[in-house]
Amino acid sequence: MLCQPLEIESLYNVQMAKDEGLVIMQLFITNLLISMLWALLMGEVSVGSLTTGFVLGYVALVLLYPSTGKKSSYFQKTMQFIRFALFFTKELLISSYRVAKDVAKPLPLMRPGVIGIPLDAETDLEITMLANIISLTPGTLSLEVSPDRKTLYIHAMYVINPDDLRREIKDGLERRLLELLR
Amino acid sequence: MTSLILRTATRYMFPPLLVFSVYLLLRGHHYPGGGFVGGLFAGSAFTLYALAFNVESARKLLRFDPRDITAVGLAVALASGIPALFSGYAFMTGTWWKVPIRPGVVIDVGSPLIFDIGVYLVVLGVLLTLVFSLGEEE
Amino acid sequence: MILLPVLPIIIPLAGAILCMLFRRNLALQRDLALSVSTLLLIVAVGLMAYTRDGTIAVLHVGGWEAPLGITLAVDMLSSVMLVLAGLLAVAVSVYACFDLDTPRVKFGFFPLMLILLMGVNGAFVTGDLFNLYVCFEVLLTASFILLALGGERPQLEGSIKYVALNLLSSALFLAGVGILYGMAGTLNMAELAVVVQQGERGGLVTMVAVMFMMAFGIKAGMFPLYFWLPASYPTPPAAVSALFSGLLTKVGVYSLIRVFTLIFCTDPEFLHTLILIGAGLTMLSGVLAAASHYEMRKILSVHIVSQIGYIVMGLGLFTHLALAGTIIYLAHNIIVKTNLFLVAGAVNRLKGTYDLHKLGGLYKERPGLSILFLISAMSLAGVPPLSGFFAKLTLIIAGLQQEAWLIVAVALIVSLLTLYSMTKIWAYVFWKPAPNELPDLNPMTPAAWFIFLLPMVGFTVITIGIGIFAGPVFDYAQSAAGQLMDPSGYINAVLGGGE
Amino acid sequence: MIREIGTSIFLILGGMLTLVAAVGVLRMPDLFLRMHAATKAGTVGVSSITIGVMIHFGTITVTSRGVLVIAFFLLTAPVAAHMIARAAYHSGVSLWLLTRIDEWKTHGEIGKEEE
Amino acid sequence: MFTLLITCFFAAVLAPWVHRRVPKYAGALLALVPAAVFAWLIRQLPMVAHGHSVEQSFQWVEGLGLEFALRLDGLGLLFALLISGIGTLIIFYTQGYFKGHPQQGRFLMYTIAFMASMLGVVLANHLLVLFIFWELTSFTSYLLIGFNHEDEAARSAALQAMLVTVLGGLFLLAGMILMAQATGTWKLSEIVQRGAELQAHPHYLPILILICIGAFTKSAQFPFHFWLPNAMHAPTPASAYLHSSTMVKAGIYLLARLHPALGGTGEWGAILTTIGVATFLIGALMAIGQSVLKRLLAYSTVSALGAMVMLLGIGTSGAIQAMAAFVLAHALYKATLFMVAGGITHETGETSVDRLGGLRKAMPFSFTCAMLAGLSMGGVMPFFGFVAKEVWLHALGDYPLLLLATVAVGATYVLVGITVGWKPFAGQRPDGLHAHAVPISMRIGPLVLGLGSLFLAFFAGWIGHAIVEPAAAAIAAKDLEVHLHLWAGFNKYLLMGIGTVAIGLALYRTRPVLLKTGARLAGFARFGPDAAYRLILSSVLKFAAWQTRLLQTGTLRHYIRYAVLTTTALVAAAFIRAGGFQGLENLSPISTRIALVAVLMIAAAIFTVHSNSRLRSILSMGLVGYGMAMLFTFFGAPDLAMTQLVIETLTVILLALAFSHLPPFRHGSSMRTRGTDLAIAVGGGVVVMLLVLAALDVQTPTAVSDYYLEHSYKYAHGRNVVNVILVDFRALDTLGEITVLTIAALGASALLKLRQGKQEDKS
Amino acid sequence: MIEFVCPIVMLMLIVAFGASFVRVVIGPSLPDRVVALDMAATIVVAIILTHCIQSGSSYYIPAAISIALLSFVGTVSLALYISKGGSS
Amino acid sequence: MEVLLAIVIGTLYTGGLYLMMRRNLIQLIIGLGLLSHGANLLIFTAGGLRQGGAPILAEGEKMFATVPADPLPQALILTAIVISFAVTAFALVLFLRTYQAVGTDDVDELKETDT
Ligand code: NA
Ligand code: NA
Repeated sequence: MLCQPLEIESLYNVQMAKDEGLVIMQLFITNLLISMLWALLMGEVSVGSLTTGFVLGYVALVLLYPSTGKKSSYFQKTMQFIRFALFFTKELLISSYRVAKDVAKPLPLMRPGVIGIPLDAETDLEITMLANIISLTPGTLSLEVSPDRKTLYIHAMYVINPDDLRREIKDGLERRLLELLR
Repeated sequence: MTSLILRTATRYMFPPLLVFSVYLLLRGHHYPGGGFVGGLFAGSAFTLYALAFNVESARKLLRFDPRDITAVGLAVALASGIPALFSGYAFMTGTWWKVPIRPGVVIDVGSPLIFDIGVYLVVLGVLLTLVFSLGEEE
Repeated sequence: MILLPVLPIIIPLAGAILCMLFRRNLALQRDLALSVSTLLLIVAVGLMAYTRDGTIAVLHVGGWEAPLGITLAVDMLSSVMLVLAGLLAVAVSVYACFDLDTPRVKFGFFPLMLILLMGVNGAFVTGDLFNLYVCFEVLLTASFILLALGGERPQLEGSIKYVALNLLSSALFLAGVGILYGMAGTLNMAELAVVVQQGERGGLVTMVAVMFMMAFGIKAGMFPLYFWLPASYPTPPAAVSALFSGLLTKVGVYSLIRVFTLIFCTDPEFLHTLILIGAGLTMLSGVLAAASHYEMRKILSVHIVSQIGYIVMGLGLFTHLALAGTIIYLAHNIIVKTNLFLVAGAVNRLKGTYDLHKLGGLYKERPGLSILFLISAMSLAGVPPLSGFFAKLTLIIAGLQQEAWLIVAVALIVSLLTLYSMTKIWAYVFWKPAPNELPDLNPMTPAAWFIFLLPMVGFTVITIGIGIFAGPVFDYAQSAAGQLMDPSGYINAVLGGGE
Repeated sequence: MIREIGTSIFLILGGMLTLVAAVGVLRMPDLFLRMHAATKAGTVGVSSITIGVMIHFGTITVTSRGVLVIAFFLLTAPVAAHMIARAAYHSGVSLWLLTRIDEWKTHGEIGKEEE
Repeated sequence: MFTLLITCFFAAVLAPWVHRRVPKYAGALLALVPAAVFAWLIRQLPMVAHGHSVEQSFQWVEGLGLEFALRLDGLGLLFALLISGIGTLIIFYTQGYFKGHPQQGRFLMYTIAFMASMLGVVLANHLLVLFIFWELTSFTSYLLIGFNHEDEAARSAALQAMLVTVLGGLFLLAGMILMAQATGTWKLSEIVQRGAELQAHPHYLPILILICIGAFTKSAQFPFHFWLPNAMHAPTPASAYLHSSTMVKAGIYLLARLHPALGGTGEWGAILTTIGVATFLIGALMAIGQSVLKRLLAYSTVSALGAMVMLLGIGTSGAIQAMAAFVLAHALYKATLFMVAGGITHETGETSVDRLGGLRKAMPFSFTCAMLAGLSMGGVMPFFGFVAKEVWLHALGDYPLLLLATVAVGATYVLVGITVGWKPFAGQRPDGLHAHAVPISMRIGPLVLGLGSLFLAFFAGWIGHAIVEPAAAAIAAKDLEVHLHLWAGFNKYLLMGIGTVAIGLALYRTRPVLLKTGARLAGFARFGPDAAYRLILSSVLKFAAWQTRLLQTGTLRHYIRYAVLTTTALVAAAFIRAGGFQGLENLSPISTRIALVAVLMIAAAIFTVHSNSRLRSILSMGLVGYGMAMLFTFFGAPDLAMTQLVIETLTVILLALAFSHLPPFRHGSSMRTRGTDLAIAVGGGVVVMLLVLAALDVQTPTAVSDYYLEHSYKYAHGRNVVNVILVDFRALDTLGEITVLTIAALGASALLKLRQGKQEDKS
Repeated sequence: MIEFVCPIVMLMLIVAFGASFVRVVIGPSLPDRVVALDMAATIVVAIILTHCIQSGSSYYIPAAISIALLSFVGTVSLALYISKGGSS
Repeated sequence: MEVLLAIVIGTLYTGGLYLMMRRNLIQLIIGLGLLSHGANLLIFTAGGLRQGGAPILAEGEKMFATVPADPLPQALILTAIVISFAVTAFALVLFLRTYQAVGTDDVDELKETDT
């Protein structure tokens, strides 16, 4: 059943191997602590000092963590996250710009349409994030996930060739997102 | 009929909403907020949950009957007026205690704060009583 | 005075909270309601004793001295109202044990009744205008629910009008409070009195006064604002009607009295004349409406309106004696009207109808109940030496002293028409043979019947008692009226730093 | 001074984008197109103003709250758009004249029956 | 005296209980109470005859000047003797009349209560005390007339009697209060000494008229006389007691009592004589055509009451004497005749004289009593009626027209006397008329009173001196000597008396013709006061129904209209009275953003109103809410802005939840209705606007707020002053507010659950 | 500089609010109005935030957060109402 | 400024009153809503408008440097808003039940109890 409610314990059902997730979490917290310590040492708790502290802490962890003899995807994930965030911000700005342009443009130039995208994303989180990001990126807007969770219907402003668009989304957004999440 | 996307979003929004409501409650004495808005936020969190899933699961999540929460809140608010009487002051006179939370840091905890907690509970209970019973209406 | 004046507010609230927490234990709720009501009565009597010598019991809630916080101030008028409310609460609690259907109790009759009392008492004790608004909302909301709770068509239809007009009244009230605050910079009624007296632009204050007159006029059920009342009061069970008739409109009247003796007495030529005109029209219109009805509760309900006219008449005359008359009338009316509703409820309980045409023969069947009705009815009509007579007498003497011929003439005619309505009920329900034999619907054991009648007997005794002991009652009313006519005592007690 | 300039830039950017979004909502020919405008430009616009606020005050509390505002907007705006869109679609709001293709309609019939 | 009254009332309360304990002898037992009163009064006789009075007084309502003051003087004594004496006999009579009747106890209760009230009226020395007892007699009479309450006619007669007498009572009350205000005292004994002062007072005429109306209604004077014949639906003992000898004389008593205070002026004479004569004649005229025993007696009573008023109006010493004597004579014979008539009806079940006859054998005792009383009524020697009539005619010596009228009316009294005292017993008994002698208890009363009519005549001198003289003295407020004689010598008045009897006999001969004329006269009753009473009552009821329909339309819109219109009109009036605004200068400058928001809000409000779709309306109202939030933001109210927004949204959520169960807008009003509503609403809006500006016109420093701003951190440990106000300074408000929230939710959920429960019950 | 920028931005935002307002009024469909109202809420957030800068007080930020969150809940409820076939 | 706001208040009252006189239960509710907005704004305006800051004492300070807005009307309005919300919610349910029990939402037809 689709509307099966979830218990509160499963609110954060992060789809990761449990031990791996724990390690990532530990490292992230350590990183945060370092950043706070830095801020306190600087005698000024502000955005600037905390950010500096976090960056310093990250560098320190990158340098020091291998010496414990363990490995973690934390660093890889972090980089992925940063890359994704930059990509996302860029897309957002582009999309805003496009909207501004479209608003100014004469209407008949648009070629809107509703198309379905087959999904590789499986979990609730993956699907939801994908849908949200699609909505925030240029020219596309998520409408609905099919009841079998295999297709995401989107509304696009410029549908020249539906298949091109599908590919663009699957290769661009979905791939990057799934990389980050898995 | 509910949407997967909404359900997922709700799951992630629910805890921050609750936390935010408590934040509004506790900071209300010094900053905008207070028991009333805090309670409304907590209620909104459960309302969102009820909308995204259904009323029954929201009730399960809440665990208590909202009407009981209301009554308890009212009782708390009323009771906050009583400590003053023991010191011979008028009903509802603010009574303040110094509470050390960390060595060196002492905050003022007063009966008005308890009163505000009562308000918070009442508002939460009321909102949910309304939403749940309207939502269950066939 | 760290507690006493606030007890009438927090005792019922605490009772209501307990009732809500023990939602499922109806027997416990009943016992709670009864004991809380009794406690209230005791507290009220205590306050009455405390204020008997003219002292004003003042409590600055939260320890914030006036005008900073909310100040509760109980004078003689307040305490007599509290006592009456307590009496009523006890009576209705006893009565409700027998007369209410389980669903109604299950869905919160007792907590709602207690909250209603909280609002009513709050209105009686508060010395703060905005707090008065809040108290009004408390009692109104409780009354909305009590009214609608049956879920039957007439109750719902009636409550819509009730809700709509009372909310309109609240909007006017709120506007008045806001404007008055803007003008005077305070909400404390005593300080408002001082500021308004000293103000230069009294004319503009009169505008606000009119707003208050309208707001309270709707709640009190004055002409031409009362039409929600006949539409709604006759619809709920007798216990609820009795509670409403005894308390709700009276709170409106109380507020009119309070506000127009304390704050808005700068322009009596305009304001109090308006009130007097309203009083005349109210009593006339109400009694005429009663003459045209043939349903027991309806007749009684529109009579509330008519009686309000009398009560307000004293305020309109605005003399010491007239206010004393108003106070006696208020007390008399609360007791008698409640009792009449209770008797009507008993009749309905026996025969399952309030329709005069369908009823009959009760004098033969239930002489005890008949006599209870007759005494109260005659008291309402002003037959001496019952309570109503002294109330009317005082007002009429006051009216003639002021040479207010017209209002006195109206008052006298209306009292004749009141007599007509009461004898109509008497003739149809008690004297006339029953058109077709209606069997007793709810047979009760004699013991249960006795307890059921107990509140009515109590009220009847009080009605007679007020007549016999009219001397002390009058003295009390006159002292209370004295406090109202010269509010300096009240103002000093509230603003003078209290205890 | 730099801070002030930064604030101003983000403020103006945000104001303009919000205006664009609103004009889009007003001007676009059908519901879905209007939602494009509202969701994207609206979110970015308000986020930009938030950044402006963060820069202006620069304190940790304001910044954390600002982050919160932005995060909430990023999370809620698309979900809201999605909710409205499916509701509109189910209630039969017509698409713009020039809409070229509607795969949901063709595929979606089956899914609808399942529900 | 106080003890007497209390005892009587106590006896009344106990009567049903006594009856239950000793059903057979309840009347006899209870008759001991009035008998004791009578005995006490007799003991006071010598003292009162010497011009003294007995007084008693207790404070009752000091603030109103109300004392429970009683006073027994000559006038009071005359009436009190009648009340207690006849009362004793009537109560005893009741025992037989109501033998075996289950409600006899109740009747006794009413009667004794009535008696006590009546005693109170004549003993009262305080206007209000008199009034109280006066009203009590009306009330007990209501219960007595309506005693056979299953009979519709009895109920309506009871109501009629009550309405008329209470109406009069209200006039009386007003008159009394004015009189007390004019004289500065409530005490009757003092008021009667301030006649001159009172008569010079500008309120004299209103007082006189008010009091006269009160007295006239009670004493069945034209045009209020109609209730008395109708009151004959009362059981006979009640009629005999109330409607012949006591209650109807309360008005006479009052006028007599106030004669020193109000009397002696031209107005007094004119009013009383006119009304008295009219009643006197009309009562007699109406009596002629009656064949129902009790109605016949009732009309003759009306006439007699008219005579008493007339005599009071004349107000000479002679007239006053005559009146006092006549009161006594009339009470004696009329009560007897009523009791006899009651006996006849009780035994035969017949009410009409014309269907009665030949009862002398079966009811010899009643026949005797009836003859005694009938002769006294006719004014035949040697009965007391004759004695009274002699004085009366004497008193009218200077008024030839009145003398003539008296002779004519006297003849009708003869006629009535014969018709009641002779006709039922003489001639042939009609077929099917069964009769037995009345029981002993029903014999004593008529016998004692009938014989009284005879014997008192022989002691006329003593009676005149001991009873009539003190009464007359009290009425006239001066010493006077009364000489009553059985034989006053052969003079023109004796001749007139004999003539009267002769004419009466002749009338009896022509009775069948008279009856026909009477029936024709009855046709005029359509225009009479009885008809007027019915017309007035039904018009009042029609008007009541009309006004109720007109106002209580059931349409909420109308109620709101009334409220808004009234408010608008009155506030506008106050505004004009205040002379408009004066100092609207210190307004803040207009800022663009606020102006824009304001314009948007107005637009949103208009759209909310104008929209014909509920959701559009709601959404526009949401926009109004956003506008509010923006204003709150601009004017430094973050808490408000936040709360407003949250509440706005939650309202929309609740509405959306509820809308699934509610239909869309369907019902529109007509263009005209909408126009009217809009005009009224605009009026309301403008008034509110004026009020806001008025508030700004009277800018005063807000001292309270300044304190809050200064001290909220120091004393209440809070930086957010708004929150501190909410949870500390004005926490009681907040407590009330959350209580409202709580019960609103409780009520809403109860209402919804109630329905669910009901649906389950159905299925 | 900011004193200069803020009023301009504020005016832009209010104009934007007006534009959304017009869409709420003209519709034509219910979802159109809901979208416009949601947009209006967003603009109110922007206005409140701008006012924070203009007045130099950060106390209004919780108000902004509130509306950001709650307008979402409101929109969802309206959307669900429409989904259930709710009429206007 | 105050005059402008007075006009807004007047409009809100006018609209509220007008809607209360319509025939639909929902319009009655909306009317009450407008009326309550009007009343709140009225308190706010009549209490005196100060374009000063919020009545919140900044961290570390003991006194207000400049006179902020009057806090009391704000507190009153907060209370009034909440009460009106509660009452509106109850009225809504009441009207819903009335519609279900009586079968009409036409206020003009709800006149059984008056006759
Ligand atoms: Na002001
Ligand atoms: Na949003």
